[in-house]
Amino acid sequence: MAVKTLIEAIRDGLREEMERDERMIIFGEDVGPRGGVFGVTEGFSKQFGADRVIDTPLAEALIAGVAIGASAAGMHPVAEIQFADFIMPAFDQIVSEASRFRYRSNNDWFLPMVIRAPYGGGIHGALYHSQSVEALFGHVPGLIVVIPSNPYDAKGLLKAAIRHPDPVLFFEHKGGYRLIKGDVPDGDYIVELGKCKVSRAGQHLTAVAWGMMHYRCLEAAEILAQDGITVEIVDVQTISPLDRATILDSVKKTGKCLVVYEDNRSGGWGAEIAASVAEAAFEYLDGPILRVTGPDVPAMPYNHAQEAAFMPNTEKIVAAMRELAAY
Amino acid sequence: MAVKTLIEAIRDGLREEMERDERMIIFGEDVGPRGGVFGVTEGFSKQFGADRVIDTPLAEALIAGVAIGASAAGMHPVAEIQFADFIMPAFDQIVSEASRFRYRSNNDWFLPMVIRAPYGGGIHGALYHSQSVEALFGHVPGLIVVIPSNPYDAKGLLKAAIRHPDPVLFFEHKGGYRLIKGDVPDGDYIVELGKCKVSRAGQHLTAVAWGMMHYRCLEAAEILAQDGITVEIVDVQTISPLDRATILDSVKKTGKCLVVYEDNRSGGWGAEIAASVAEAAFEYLDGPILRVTGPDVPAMPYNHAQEAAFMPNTEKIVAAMRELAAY
Amino acid sequence: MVSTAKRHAAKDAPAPPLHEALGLSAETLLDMYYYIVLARKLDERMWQLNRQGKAAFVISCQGQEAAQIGTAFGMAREKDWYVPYYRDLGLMLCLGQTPRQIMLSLFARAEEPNSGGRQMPGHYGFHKSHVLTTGSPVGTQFLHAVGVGLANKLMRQNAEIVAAFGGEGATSEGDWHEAMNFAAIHKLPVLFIIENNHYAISVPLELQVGGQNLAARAAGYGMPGVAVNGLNPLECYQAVKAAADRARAGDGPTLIEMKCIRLTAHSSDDNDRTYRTKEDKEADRQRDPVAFFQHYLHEHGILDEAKDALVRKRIDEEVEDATNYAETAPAPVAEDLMKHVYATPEEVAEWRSKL
Amino acid sequence: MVSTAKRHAAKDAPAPPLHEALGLSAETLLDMYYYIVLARKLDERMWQLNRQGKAAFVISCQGQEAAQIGTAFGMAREKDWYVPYYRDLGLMLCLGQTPRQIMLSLFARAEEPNSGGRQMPGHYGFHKSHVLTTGSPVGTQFLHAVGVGLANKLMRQNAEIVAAFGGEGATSEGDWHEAMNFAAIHKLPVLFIIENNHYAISVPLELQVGGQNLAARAAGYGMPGVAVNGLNPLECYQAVKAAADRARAGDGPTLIEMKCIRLTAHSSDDNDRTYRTKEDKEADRQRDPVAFFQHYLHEHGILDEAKDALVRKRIDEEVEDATNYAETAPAPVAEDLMKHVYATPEEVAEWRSKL
Ligand SMILES: Cc1ncc(C[n+]2csc(CCOP(=O)(O)OP(=O)(O)O)c2C)c(N)n1
Ligand SMILES: Cc1ncc(C[n+]2csc(CCOP(=O)(O)OP(=O)(O)O)c2C)c(N)n1
Ligand SMILES: [Mg+2]
Ligand SMILES: [Mg+2]
Repeated sequence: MAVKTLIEAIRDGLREEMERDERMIIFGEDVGPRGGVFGVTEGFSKQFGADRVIDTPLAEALIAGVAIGASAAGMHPVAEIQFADFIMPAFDQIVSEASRFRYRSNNDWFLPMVIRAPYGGGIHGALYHSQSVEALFGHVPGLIVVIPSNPYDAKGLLKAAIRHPDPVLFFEHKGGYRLIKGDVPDGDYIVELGKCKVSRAGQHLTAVAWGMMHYRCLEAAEILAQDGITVEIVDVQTISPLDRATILDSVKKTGKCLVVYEDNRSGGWGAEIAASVAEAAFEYLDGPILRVTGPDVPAMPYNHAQEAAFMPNTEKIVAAMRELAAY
Repeated sequence: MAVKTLIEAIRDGLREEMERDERMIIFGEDVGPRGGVFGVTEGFSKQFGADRVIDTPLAEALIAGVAIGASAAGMHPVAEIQFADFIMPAFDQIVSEASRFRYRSNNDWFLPMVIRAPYGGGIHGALYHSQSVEALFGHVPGLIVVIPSNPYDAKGLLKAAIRHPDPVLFFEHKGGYRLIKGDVPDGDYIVELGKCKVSRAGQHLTAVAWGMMHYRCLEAAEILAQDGITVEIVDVQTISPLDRATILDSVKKTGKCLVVYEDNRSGGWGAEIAASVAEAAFEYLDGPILRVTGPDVPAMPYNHAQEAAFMPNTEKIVAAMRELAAY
Repeated sequence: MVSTAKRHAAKDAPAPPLHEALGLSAETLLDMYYYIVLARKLDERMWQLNRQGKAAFVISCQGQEAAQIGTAFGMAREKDWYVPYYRDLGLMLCLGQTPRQIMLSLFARAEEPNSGGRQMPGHYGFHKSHVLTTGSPVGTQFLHAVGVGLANKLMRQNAEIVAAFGGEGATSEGDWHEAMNFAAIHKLPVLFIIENNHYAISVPLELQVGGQNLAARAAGYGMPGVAVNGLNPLECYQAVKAAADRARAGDGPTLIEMKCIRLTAHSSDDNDRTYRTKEDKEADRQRDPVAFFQHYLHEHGILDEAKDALVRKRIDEEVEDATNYAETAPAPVAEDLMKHVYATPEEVAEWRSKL
Repeated sequence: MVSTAKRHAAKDAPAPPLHEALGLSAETLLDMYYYIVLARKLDERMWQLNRQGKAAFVISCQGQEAAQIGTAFGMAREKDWYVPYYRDLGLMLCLGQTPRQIMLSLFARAEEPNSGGRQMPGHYGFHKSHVLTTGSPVGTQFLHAVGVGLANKLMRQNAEIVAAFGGEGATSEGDWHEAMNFAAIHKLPVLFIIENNHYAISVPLELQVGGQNLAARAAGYGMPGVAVNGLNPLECYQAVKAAADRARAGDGPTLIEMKCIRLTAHSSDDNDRTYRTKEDKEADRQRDPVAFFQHYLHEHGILDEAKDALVRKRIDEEVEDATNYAETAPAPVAEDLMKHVYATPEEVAEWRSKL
């Protein structure tokens, strides 16, 4: 057991899996000697060699398409897209191809592959180094979409993803890489995919979030606790397929639901969560289903004032929690 | 005034705009002498010449990217993607580029361009000629997404789209091309973008839908009317930016909301509509917000039995309406 | 290296027929002929069934049989890998799909091997013959093939190679370029087989391919590129065999452009009246690859009327049997709609247990 | 056609210096020199400001100034179109962005012309000089340029042409291939300028470009391709001028590979220690294009110590003024976050009224 940052836990998980499974390869832009632009694969090129840690050309469709072919032919590729914002050129390969190998072949083919990408803003990355993309892929059946909120779960979920026979998209909040710390046991363990987790128990309302916004919700809950308002927090963890039961159980208990996400408001993944609650827990609701989200502008501007205005933060979350608690 | 099919109205609108505006060009795969695989641009190549009706290579990113550059340089391109399913290779150009020219340039640049594509299933098109894609683009600020439900609005909305200075995605239900008929006045008229429309007045519940599902809702409403249950139907028309006011007004009146869409259930555009209602009209709701949607499988299988099982149809809509009315 | 003596000999004597130069036995040639005729006759029957309203959709291999069968024979069929496209009926027959399986797929029957009736005909996928599952999006397959090539290089030292197939239109997609580039950089054992039938639905080569010379594109990637007559199975075999040998030796990928013709409309949903002239189509019909090879075999005394009649009779019977079998085979059931979106918990557990 | 007499003369006399052969006046050469030094000095100042913690992000043109300025001078600056990329500071200066505007962008100030402080430095866009707005995604710009080329051909009969810029890494994206193909098919007036600095962040040319010869790729599209020394502005000017003339004459696109060097890390966020050796970097420093051109001008008596000092003094003052002006200029306000996602109703009405 040791305290690690989010990025350390992810690096440990990747390294342990590379040591365990010689069919696993890592590839992407600058993942080799450079160790990735965030340093996630630092030292991997030396340890595992250029055959297993491959610097690809600057082509995301290639990264996804090669992952598909390599996994179909027996390897266990873990690809990196340098920034989630740049996964768009690979959209067709992921959405039209990777997601469907099993379904369209009637179970004759399947793809044990993982695509990792750092997402999220508030790090002065401007329009194209700040985005959340989970809603685009959560909408696509056949893909498993995971966003860890802390080091312990990140390592366990990543190992589960690498050992899963279907394609997994694994998004890591780059702002959390060094900010979010926590206890991580040494060695091998798995955190199962497909489950939401109640990360904090409470009575007065339920807050549903993931990734960095989950971290902000914990901060907000601390603040409300001082006024005797207890917030139950559901860490979604696996965006899709979505574990509605855990969310619904919590909302049925508290009668109130707040959904928090960093992505643009309209059509963000929290919309699906709100819709699911409005559909299946209506009788239990004592108040509207509120959302704290990024606004509907293309993405976060570079300048500080507008970037700060875009980001959902603890303050905005606290305000929404108070409003909802007051119902 | 004459009765026309959906495809005729769209063809008329395109032709009239081509005649009006010599800066307008049409391009895409097989739109030339072939007149498009559905015949939308039949005869255009002859009438307007190969310079204004251009057969592109088989490359959707090219189609979108060239539309961006050509409109930036003064033309008014109306591009066709042969099937909405095949818009995915153009995802990066549309989502990362077209949607942001105005915002990222702080209003120095903007793009008067339209991308048309036939969408939707139930026509035996299998996994890749049946999909609905509006949720993917509705989520992207900077894009205007339109889906007409009938010939009259289709022609007017298309003209509004062609005369709008921002990028518009215009999705046409291929199953409705020849099925959906209606009165269409000759000559020029515009139906404004950005507005939902109450297409049928009712008291007992509100059904929100677009495209082919709007047509099915009208059929379902007829059936319920025989039992004295009156359904108010909101035709969304412009998917994004979404006119929430019209939807909320109707739901506040009826107290009940059903959302119907053909797309995969999780994260479909109806989720945003349900979430918006649960957030802003909660006090008025007398029942859960129900959804009738396609299931969470990659897309519609080719064989009849599974295709039929996938498609939301009048029968399924009627059942949901009755359930909701009973609250 | 050809010895001087040999070269002199070559000067005097007339060049031997290609099949001899290639060392192909009469038996192999007749085997090729069988597949070429079988592909054609199955294809023709599909169109009949479509016109009779029994089959909703047909997409043809007519005009590309020689390219496909020549290619199949140039590969190591028992172990190599394939990422075909929707016209590759001839290839799939050589890779072990039976006429019954082809017809089951036409009728979208439950036991249809490509997709259990979930996909349109021509959307091949056949794990047991190393044929990846294919969808409708054009061009994506080249990157899948390159991924297979990477696995074949890293895990199998190029002992198994992979062939990717597509039309000339597919080369316009960015994926094709990205695949060519990566295969070249890493010298992957990949054959890029372009079946250039000069049309992409209605779009002619001039509007599809800048420079109109696909084989010439290979040089830009530092990769060999060859153009062959796609109507002659032996020329296709020759080019594929040479490229396959190089790939297995670790010398990397090859682009092979096979110049073919399209003898039908794009598909049963298409009508080529608006974009092809009678003359254009008639000229193609004069160059039918099936007739060409039949003539070649007769000319070289490998086939005679009697033998030919026997082959065709056998094929007619197989096509008849396949049609009857498939027409009455059970259709998929609605209850299975939700199956195989993801692995079941049991499938996940089993997978993990094998890691 | 060179006459025999001329050829003989050429044989005897030593070749004239390139600028004379190109007919470039001393004035023009000094103009070029001014921009080259200005670009370098602005760039160096940005790094200082970054190290002082005053500027969050810097991405450099160092090593590519000659390519950019040579290109700008080969175009018709007052009317042609441009789709640059983030290193094209030298180009933008030639196209009329002032040092103040460059520094405003570094500090993300409200009046910054590219994006009003919404985008990172280097994300150019300048409508009044026909410079399209550019984002971060690498490779998309080539298709935009081709679209501009289509408009220039159809609406302006090639009187205005367009240049697209990118690094060698950008050519790996499918968009680049799709753009090359379409430009070739329609003979569009487009120049593809590849500033090959041999690295894409850390990825070297060998792992980026199959065949490692970008200019050679043009032939595959039936398009001329040339490789020039990107450290010599005159060679770049020469190639661009020739390509621009051909484009204006309706003879279509050209690919120009300019072999450059990268004198800094990829950006202020990068550290090249892990992937570049001291020797590699030192070797590049010996080939500095600014020093090269300075030496060239001295050698040919166009520049002397005194003149040089004057130019540099003027530039130092401009850089100083720009820095001071930008540092104190007002930042964007949060209230403007929601502006310009879509045209306002008024803007739509105005647009319609002009149709
Ligand atoms: C990405 C994508 N875009 C468009 C289509 C529609 N489409 C199917 S086949 C085809 C033409 C393909 O031409 P080519 O590659 O030459 O193959 P051919 O059919 O001529 O053998 C088109 C445009 C598609 N299936 N996928
Ligand atoms: C689509 C996309 N993928 C990845 C990135 C991250 N990225 C920014 S610059 C760069 C390297 C570009 O190399 P090159 O094209 O050679 O240009 P250079 O920086 O060397 O001038 C990368 C990988 C990006 N901006 N866009
Ligand atoms: Mg073709
Ligand atoms: Mg570079």
